Amino acid sequence: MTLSHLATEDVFVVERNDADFRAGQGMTKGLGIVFRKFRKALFGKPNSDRADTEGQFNVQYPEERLAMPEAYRNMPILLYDDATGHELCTSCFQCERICPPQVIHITQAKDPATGKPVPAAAKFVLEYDTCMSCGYCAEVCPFDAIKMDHDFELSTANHPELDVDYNRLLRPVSYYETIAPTMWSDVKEQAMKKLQNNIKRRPGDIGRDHGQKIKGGAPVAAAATPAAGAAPAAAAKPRGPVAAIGKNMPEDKTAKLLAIRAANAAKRGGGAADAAPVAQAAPVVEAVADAPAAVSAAPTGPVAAIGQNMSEDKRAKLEAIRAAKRAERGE
Amino acid sequence: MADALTQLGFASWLSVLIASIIKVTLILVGGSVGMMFLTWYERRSISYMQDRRGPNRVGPQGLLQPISEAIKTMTKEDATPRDADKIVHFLAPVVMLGATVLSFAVIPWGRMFPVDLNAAVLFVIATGGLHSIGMMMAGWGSNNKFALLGGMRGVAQLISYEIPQVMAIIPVVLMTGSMSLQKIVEAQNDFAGLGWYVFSPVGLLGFALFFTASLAEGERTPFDIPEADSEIIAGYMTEYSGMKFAVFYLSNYMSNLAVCFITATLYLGGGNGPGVDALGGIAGGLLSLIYFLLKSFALFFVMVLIRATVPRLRVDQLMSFAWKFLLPLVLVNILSASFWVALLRWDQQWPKLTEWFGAPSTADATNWGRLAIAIVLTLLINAGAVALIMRLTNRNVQKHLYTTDEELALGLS
Amino acid sequence: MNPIAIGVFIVIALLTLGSGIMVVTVRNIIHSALWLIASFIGVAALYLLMEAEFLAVVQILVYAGAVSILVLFAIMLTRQVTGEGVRVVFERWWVALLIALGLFGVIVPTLWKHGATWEEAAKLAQVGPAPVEGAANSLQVATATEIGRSFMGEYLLPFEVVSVLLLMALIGAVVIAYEERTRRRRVLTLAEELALKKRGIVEPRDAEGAVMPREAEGKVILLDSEQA
Amino acid sequence: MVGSVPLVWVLTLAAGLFCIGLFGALSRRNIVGMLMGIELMLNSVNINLVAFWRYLQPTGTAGLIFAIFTIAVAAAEVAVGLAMVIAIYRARLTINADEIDTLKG
Repeated sequence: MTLSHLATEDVFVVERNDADFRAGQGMTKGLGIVFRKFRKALFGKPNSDRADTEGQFNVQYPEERLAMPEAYRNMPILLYDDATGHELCTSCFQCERICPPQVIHITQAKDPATGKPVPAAAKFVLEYDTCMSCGYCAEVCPFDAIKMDHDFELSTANHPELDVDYNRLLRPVSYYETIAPTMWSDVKEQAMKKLQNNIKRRPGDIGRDHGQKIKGGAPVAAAATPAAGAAPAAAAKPRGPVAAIGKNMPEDKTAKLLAIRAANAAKRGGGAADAAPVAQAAPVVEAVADAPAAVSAAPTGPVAAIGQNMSEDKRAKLEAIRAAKRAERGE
Repeated sequence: MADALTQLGFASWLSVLIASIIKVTLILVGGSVGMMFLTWYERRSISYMQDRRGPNRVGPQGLLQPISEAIKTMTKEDATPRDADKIVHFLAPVVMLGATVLSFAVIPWGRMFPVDLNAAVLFVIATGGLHSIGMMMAGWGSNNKFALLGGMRGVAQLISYEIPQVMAIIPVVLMTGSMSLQKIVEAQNDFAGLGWYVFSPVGLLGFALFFTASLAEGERTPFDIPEADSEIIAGYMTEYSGMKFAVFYLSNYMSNLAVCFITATLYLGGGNGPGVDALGGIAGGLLSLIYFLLKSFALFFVMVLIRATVPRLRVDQLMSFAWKFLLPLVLVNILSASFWVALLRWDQQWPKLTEWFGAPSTADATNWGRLAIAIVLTLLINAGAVALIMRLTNRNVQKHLYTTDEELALGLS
Repeated sequence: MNPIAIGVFIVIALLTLGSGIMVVTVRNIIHSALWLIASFIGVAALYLLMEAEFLAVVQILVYAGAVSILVLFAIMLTRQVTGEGVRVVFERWWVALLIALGLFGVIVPTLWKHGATWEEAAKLAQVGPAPVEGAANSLQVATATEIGRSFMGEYLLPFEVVSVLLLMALIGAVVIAYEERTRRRRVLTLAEELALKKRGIVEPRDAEGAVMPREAEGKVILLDSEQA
Repeated sequence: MVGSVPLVWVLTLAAGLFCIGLFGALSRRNIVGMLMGIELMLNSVNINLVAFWRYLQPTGTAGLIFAIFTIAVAAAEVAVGLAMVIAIYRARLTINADEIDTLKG
């Protein structure tokens, strides 16, 4: 918001030492201003121009949502590969060590034949109730296996539910790709390479199939989300495990929520091309049809999406850094 | 209603009893439903003034929000401080609500009058005065210093503003020649139902003064000093929770509703409006009710607008406003009202003059002349008084009473 | 006989007399003042029952709304200590009780002796036929309008005198209760109190100059010449 | 009311209230308590005035006017009386009547 935006009529200077007859002019003007605000908010269109000072800015939260910034972090999740079902985690204990509130508890997997440790976790428990969302674990993870989720609707009446175990922590890589496309594309190659190396050292099904019921690279999607019939598979795919958290919800509510999330994911333009029809199908999208164009459509791809709240020069700088990194990696 | 019941064959005392019970029930239901609507209405409109949307989830447009909140407050724990005076602490909200409900006995709904008391106007003020007892009981019985401070402040404010409030009504009583609300409404039915008092200079000033004093009586912002939350938590309501707090809240909003109803009745012609008399009968009554509610809720909207605009006064500002600003203006208004009455209703005041010149009638051409003279005269008096008071209370004229910033900076104050 | 009127009268009488008794017997003076308000409201209801609407409203406005609040304010400003063991009545309160009961014993038989005469007179005073049970009273009792006319006519001089009296009371009350700045006592902050104590200046004293117990006086000190 | 409740009942009520007020005014140590007793007595007198007006001269206004005068005088009395109470309290730090005995020899 700039000062020039405030037209002179918006600023009322009441001269306190004016000897003239005032007769409540200030009060009348004040009432007038408030009434104008009332009129604009009641009859005007919902306002999306943040530089403006009048009108309705509200986002009606459960139905309408603002797009999250990519780097938004709430709670940690673990990633697995869509195709093979292998988890990226190698139980290197970096995250457990750095975690300030010490809420990560890992047990390393062992080869049943030899009894030697294997680069995979047998158990992985994270106490969501004590986690402080610092993101150190995601930062420190050398295998990009632990990432910060965008889901913040975790409230539950059942407290022990917040000690989240492996099969509720796992998310497919494609899910993370939808919520943070740029950030994933930066590390994708590296992470996948490391994963391939690790898979070689994992005998049998170890490091695979922690409650995911994936066999031989079957599509993960629909399996975990029977309730989300309305939501297209591609968009709903990542949300299987999350539905487990909100399992106290009624069916239709869950479906609705999933539809909303799908729509949001589509809006974010997170690479999923087949999410486009969803955007038109979901009724919720119409509610936010007036939302700023930058949010609804992302023709410039992931980068534009991440930089929504950034200034131009900052974004350019970031882009330059990324380009340099890519060049470094020899792309 | 009692007569109709007697015709149906009830004993006379029984029909009186039944009619009273029905009336009381209707008043109570009307008052509390009105209060519920009022809370919703205030919150929605103040939300839009602050670029928000307000409660819009429970029921259509959030209309059921008050019900959900009533259920919430009633199921909450009702805590009483250990060292409180238990009985006084318990009775305070009862007294407050009782006083408010009493005032609803005489308040008309359009052209429906529950009880047509002879001194109805005074009755409303008197029941308003009873609030101060409840406030004092709440403040003292809670055994809490903030509650006591709030109670004391509230009582001081209430008894100070009662004076301009009562005296602002006197012009209306003078112009009508009666204190009965029914007669006051009837007197404003000239000019096809538009002869409201607010259109005369006397009534306009009276309306402004009465409404301002009523804001203070109803503890509305900017006069919400008894419950100034930034200074004394919640004033006399500090130690109240659950059901008792809900009763206080109910009483507050019902008295605000009563203030709007009374102001609409006294100055805005009550249920009068174009077309009421033409329709007549039940349809006319309904139309008058609609007019009346529209006027009342428009007045409440002004209250909300003021609440959204004006910051809270200081205690000394509050008192000097009542005694130095409202009171002189109210006295001047009584003066000009007596001029008005003398010019327009002299047949009732001086029978001798009527003997000599004949009674004035509205159809008479000379009466229009008198009306014009009366309007000009009272307008001059009132405008002159307002200008004079404004001038006298102006900061610059009273410069010696205020310290300037320079003096403060030099430590000379 | 109208049973509703009699029932209402008995209820009001019990309320008025009962709260009157509470006023004079309750230990806590604030409770006493609150009972006084109840008594005032009972009297107002009695006026309403006697069709003196204007007077009932004035009673509520002046007595219940203003006088009782004044009394409450005075009690709170004077901080009367009503702890256990503090006498609230004189030692020889039973003399007062005897006087009151004796007066009652004199008045009531006298009243009842003349009761029948008054009943006759009352019947004569009701203009028109005696009121039929339950029906509206045909009698037009004096209303606020007549009171106003009387004030402006027959009773003009007393009216003016009363207004002068009220003005005098207003000014007199202000003059008597006005507190000069130099004599003002205030509650000290803890720091001030400690500082004064250290210097040995202040010990709260009562009227006779004896040191008062700390619980009784609540941090009030004298800051004027009396102190020396 | 008239024709149902005899005048004597009302007068008896007023007499009772008067005696209660008298007892309060005589027995209370506290000056404010005494004032409250006096208020009760004045109220009972008012009841008498109104009752006689209503039963014996309902079309006149004398009883009502006198009652209003009584109320006005009582209000003035309370205002001055309480001002005096506050002044006494300020000077003597007590409002018990038997402790205000400076003139006692």
